[in-house]
Amino acid sequence: MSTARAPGTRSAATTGTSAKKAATRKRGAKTRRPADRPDTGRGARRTGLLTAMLRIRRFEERCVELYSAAKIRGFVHLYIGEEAVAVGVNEALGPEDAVVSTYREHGHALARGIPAEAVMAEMHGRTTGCSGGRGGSMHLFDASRRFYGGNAIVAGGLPLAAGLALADRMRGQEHVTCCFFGDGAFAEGEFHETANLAALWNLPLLLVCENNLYAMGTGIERHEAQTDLAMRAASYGMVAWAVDGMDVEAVEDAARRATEAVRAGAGPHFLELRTYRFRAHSMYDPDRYRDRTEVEQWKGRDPIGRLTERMRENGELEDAELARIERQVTDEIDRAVDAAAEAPEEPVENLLRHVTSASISSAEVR
Amino acid sequence: MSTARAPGTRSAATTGTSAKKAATRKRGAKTRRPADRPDTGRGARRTGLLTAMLRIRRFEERCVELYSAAKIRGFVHLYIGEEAVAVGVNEALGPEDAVVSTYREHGHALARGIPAEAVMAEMHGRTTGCSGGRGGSMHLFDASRRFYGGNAIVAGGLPLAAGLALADRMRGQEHVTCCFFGDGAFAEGEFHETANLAALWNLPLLLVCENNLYAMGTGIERHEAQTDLAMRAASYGMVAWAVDGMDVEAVEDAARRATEAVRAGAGPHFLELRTYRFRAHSMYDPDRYRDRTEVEQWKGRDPIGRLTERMRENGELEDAELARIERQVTDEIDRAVDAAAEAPEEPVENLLRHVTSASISSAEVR
Amino acid sequence: MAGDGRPEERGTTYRQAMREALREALRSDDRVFLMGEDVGRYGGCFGVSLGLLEEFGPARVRDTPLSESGFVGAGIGAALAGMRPVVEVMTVNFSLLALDQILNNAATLLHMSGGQLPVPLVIRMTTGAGRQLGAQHSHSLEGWYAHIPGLRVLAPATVEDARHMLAPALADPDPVLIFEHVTLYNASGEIAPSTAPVDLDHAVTRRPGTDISLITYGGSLPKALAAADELATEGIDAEVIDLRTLRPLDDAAVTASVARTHRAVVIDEAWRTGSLAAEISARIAEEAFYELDAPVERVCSAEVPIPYARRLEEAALPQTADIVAAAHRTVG
Amino acid sequence: MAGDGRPEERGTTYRQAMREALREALRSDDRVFLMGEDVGRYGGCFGVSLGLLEEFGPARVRDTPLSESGFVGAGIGAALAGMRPVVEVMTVNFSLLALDQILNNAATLLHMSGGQLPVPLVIRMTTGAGRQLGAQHSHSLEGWYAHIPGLRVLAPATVEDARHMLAPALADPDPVLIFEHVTLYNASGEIAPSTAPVDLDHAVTRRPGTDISLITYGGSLPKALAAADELATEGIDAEVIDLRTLRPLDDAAVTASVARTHRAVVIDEAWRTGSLAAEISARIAEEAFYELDAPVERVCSAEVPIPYARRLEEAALPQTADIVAAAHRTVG
Ligand SMILES: Cc1ncc(C[n+]2csc(CCOP(=O)(O)OP(=O)(O)O)c2C)c(N)n1
Ligand SMILES: Cc1ncc(C[n+]2csc(CCOP(=O)(O)OP(=O)(O)O)c2C)c(N)n1
Ligand SMILES: [Mg+2]
Ligand SMILES: [Mg+2]
Repeated sequence: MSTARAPGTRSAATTGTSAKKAATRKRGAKTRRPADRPDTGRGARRTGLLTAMLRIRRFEERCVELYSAAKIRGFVHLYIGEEAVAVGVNEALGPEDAVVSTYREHGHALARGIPAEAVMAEMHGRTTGCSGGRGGSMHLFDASRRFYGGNAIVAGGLPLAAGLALADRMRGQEHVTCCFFGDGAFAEGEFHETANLAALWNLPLLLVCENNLYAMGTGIERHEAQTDLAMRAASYGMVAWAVDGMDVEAVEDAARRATEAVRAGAGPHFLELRTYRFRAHSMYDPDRYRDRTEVEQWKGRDPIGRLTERMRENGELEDAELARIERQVTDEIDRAVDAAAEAPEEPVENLLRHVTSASISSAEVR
Repeated sequence: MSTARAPGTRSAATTGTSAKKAATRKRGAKTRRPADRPDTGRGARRTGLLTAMLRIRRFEERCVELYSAAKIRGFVHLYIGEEAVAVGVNEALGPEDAVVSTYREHGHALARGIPAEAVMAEMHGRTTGCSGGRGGSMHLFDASRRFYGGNAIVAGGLPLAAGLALADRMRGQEHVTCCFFGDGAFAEGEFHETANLAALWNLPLLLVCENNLYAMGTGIERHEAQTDLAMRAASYGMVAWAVDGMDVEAVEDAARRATEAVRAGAGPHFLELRTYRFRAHSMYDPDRYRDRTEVEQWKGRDPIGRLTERMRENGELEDAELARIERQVTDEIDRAVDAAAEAPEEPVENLLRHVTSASISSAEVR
Repeated sequence: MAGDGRPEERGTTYRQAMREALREALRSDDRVFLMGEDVGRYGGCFGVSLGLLEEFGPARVRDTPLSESGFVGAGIGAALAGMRPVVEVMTVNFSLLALDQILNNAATLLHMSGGQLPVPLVIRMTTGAGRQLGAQHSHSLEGWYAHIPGLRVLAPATVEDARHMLAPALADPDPVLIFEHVTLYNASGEIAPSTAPVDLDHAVTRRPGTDISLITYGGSLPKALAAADELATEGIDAEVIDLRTLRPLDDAAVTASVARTHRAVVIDEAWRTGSLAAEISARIAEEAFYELDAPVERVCSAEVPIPYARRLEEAALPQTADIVAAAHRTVG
Repeated sequence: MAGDGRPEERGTTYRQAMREALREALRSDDRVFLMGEDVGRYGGCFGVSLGLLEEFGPARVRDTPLSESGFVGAGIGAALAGMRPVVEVMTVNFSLLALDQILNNAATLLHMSGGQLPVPLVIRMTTGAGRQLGAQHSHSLEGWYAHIPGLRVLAPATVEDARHMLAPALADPDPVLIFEHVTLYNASGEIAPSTAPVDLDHAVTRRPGTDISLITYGGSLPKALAAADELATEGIDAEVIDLRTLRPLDDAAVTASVARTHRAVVIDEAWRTGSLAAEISARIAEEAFYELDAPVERVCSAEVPIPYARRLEEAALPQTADIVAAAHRTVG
């Protein structure tokens, strides 16, 4: 983790800390750890991280198959390679915190705890989907988990996140709003308007920039004049760190520290997660703009592979255990796919439902 | 002049230089000095600067009278107090350079050499106005002087300026595009999108931020998280300097050096001119949000007063000479007002002219 | 200005009525807050919110930086989190910078989330021309907003509506846009002692009549009423319908009027092509085709960026004389 | 892909036709350049500009950062300075972020400057729904652009128009917007050997007929033609008018057709309220009122953010069956 500092910023004096050391001194972490994953030591925690990442990976691999089989349609953006970001950041968030995401959000949604079944059904356009089938891959929502979507306009979620944070603060609630967005979003005016608002008003906002080095086919050096995004965020006077986004524990550590600071009233924090997508931008993308060796190099840093190795080295993961996790995850996804296939579609008569809060089912669709 | 540096920027190593020293070593200045103001030494140059500032001051004072008399209507934003910026910057520009301005642009227009008569007629809504009477105070244009207006959408001129600069570069022309905007514009997304484009593409753009400490009634500390604007511009990797905007020679010096660098291909430069408007935001503004002593303090730094004093101290300005300049300027404005009052208005039949290049006068107005 | 909070009396201006409505909203619901450029210290660019900062403090009367997309989006987020924000975009001219947020988030989140995320947000802005502000500051784009499913769009045309539309707008669980015509702020009128909130689902007949229906809203209402007076002197009895709510449109009221009068003129300050007037005209033709004795007339702005010069601006905008002339064409 | 520059032959796709038009423009005028997100290295988000970067280099096929307002505004500035930019906004959905630049600068500078500053700019974007892309990626907002004085708005609906509309658009001294319907890119058709540029001032009759006028444009043209075929089997002879240019509208062509058929159905994928279809309907009522034997029908999208689920999306959009049904109502 490196700390960017620009003149006159309030950047915290955070020094590089190994993930291992940091993991032993998480303050207040317990209160925010989901009940189903008790703090039974490092091995168990890592198993949790691994399971969460594998769930996303296998889920999306299945999506590819289902897309080819035309069970899923629309635009689908895979998160494969970036799982450490969603999983690591989510560790730092509690159920009362809010999350705002992008169109590349399967990972965020699953890490947040939205059941694979609800996400899969959504992608099948079924009423049991987490958006009732109206959203699709790019528009996953779950109000009960304060998961505010799913935004297909690049940078469009950022102002919204500032507003959620503002409301929580005005109501005296110590929640954090976490907003994910890409390196490409950094060039949009909306990012800058939001960063200024957040820093000016000292909002409890965690800005999580998933810097995967590309905005569609445009490499960051061709879309950003200055590619050190953490430094640039720091120029707003907010704390900003660049973090290895391929190391789930490094992500978790940085996210915990940032979230705690935000929650304590230290104002918005910015995390630049250096990561990479292993697949194309979307299912439509022939991926002609990247060097194969670059892709292969990054695959060598696969966050799942790295955590697996680390656990093996430390005797925290047996082959049988890994197989069990794989089976568990696969079963979960199988069930999700089966359920989605059998779930009902919204009747066409209900087309106009939810246009306004008052609009009920109606046969008059035109 | 102070140089802002952020990590990783290409900021030039410019040191504070007294205006006097700088004035003696202007490179290439002669080629860009308007023909009617020959380089006959410091005194004569200062007389030119003084005349230009006085022209703007007296012009606008007359505007206030004419506004009260309902000869001028619409929104009118006065530049009084900020004259050193327009005049100083204009010294650095040649006739082939382009200028993009704001709604507070009488000063920019007059400094650029648009005759007072054309500006005054425009504000009277006459066909002899520099926009044919269709623009008014906020929309002054003069294609022959590459003065591209006059934009009433805050920050709306910035992308346009980047495009002018891009076109000049693509066509191999060594012109500079100079874009004026306020501190308030800095918060708009369009500023950031433009800054990124300009730095990324190394465009020949001079960004002139008139930091008068207020966006309408909102003080900069209440609209910017980080008020050191030059530092923030530097975070884009462009050279950025903060300059005393109440000292016309300091402005001229900084503008010359920046313009030369831009012209030489060093990419966009950013000048933050620290200045102040002595009058209210517009004719509608009761100016309730500023401390009277703050206003008075800044009036003590009146750029016209400061230059006058400096010239007197150096024996470069006699009372008679000042009186002569005042008379010259007043005559010019008198003539402009008289001409405007007598100039024709566009016949209503011509309402639809200039909607498209093909649209000619037409009686059918609805 | 009724700064002491006494119920307002005769002679209130539209500006004061809006302010009183805001004050009441801020007093009666602590989820309500006002946010926008210069709403606080400056008192609102048209003076609407003067005094509210002093009364409610900077957290609830919140000055924003110039960043329309940012603070409108923030209003949407705050609404999602349970607040009841009133966001002021100074004028419709600047609202284009926030249009993506309004269309793609405010209007769409409820449906896209399968009903999970209502956005109880009110956005106010001025609209219209007539003050020689030139091409970039004279737009009438409320018709664009009326195109968007999921929004409610209001146009208070009278002092009473200025006073009593905000409360029901804030009670609406979905986003509501309020367009205040720039020429109305100084209009004054009486406010009945009753404080009944306006019925946002229905148009209102401002003047009953039998010979022709003048259908309009917002800043054009005074012109339509003046035209009706003029027509009356010629023995033409015009009915004046104030749409009040531009989305959803009250078709029944329009159709019923046209069924009585058999003639209609629609007055709308937007550019004619693609105006809301086109929609009204199309609906009348669809729903009252066999009632019509003459083509529906539209009186709109000329298709030109509104010019600064006074006479050109006047010629570009719908005027009372234009309405009278259109009525003549319809009747004649 | 006709990468070798041979004149195209039978079986060209709409995508290839657009590309060929761009290639020709880039070859024949060095003031022309293409700019937008992913137009270069990626080859265009829908593959339209594939290969052009290699042929013309990064200065003339220019990838931009994600900053719609910034690069559209830059296109305007470049046009002012004598270039002939073709700016691609990936889709109409993102164009909202640039709408201020388009309305307040591109469309307005000429008039506001008293005729001094024409803006010879072409902006291309995709529009429309039908690919299950959900509420934020399925807009049909070309009607909004058709509201703006100073713009010319085009909707090429055929492969030939995709091929031959760009040249006259670039020859226009004023800003021109080209809307390419997302479902058309894979459409294929023949291009006549003649390279006559399209007449941008006139609508075109795609199918002559005598009983009813089906008036449409862009992505709805194939549906209207299919409906006409279906109606023909019932003995109803429908005329299909392709507006081609959405601003300025070719009133004469529409009126002439309606004067022959006395019945009209307007098909437009936008939401019904405030659609361009409303404008067409209003104009028909204004200009051919006494020719009409039945109310003008509109077939538009349901007033709902376009849902993802396939059947809901289909139900939301105008379909051939809806057009046939509307025709029946008109004729019946
Ligand atoms: C405003 C806007 N412009 C363009 C697009 C098309 N688009 C979708 S994703 C994308 C790239 C975004 O890159 P980044 O922010 O880095 O996120 P990533 O896809 O890499 O996760 C683009 C250009 C869009 N959805 N929204
Ligand atoms: C996009 C936009 N939002 C709001 C306004 C209204 N407005 C006009 S000037 C102004 C303040 C601008 O401040 P600044 O950029 O500092 O320039 P200054 O007026 O101080 O010269 C505001 C809010 C506008 N014209 N455009
Ligand atoms: Mg990216
Ligand atoms: Mg200012």
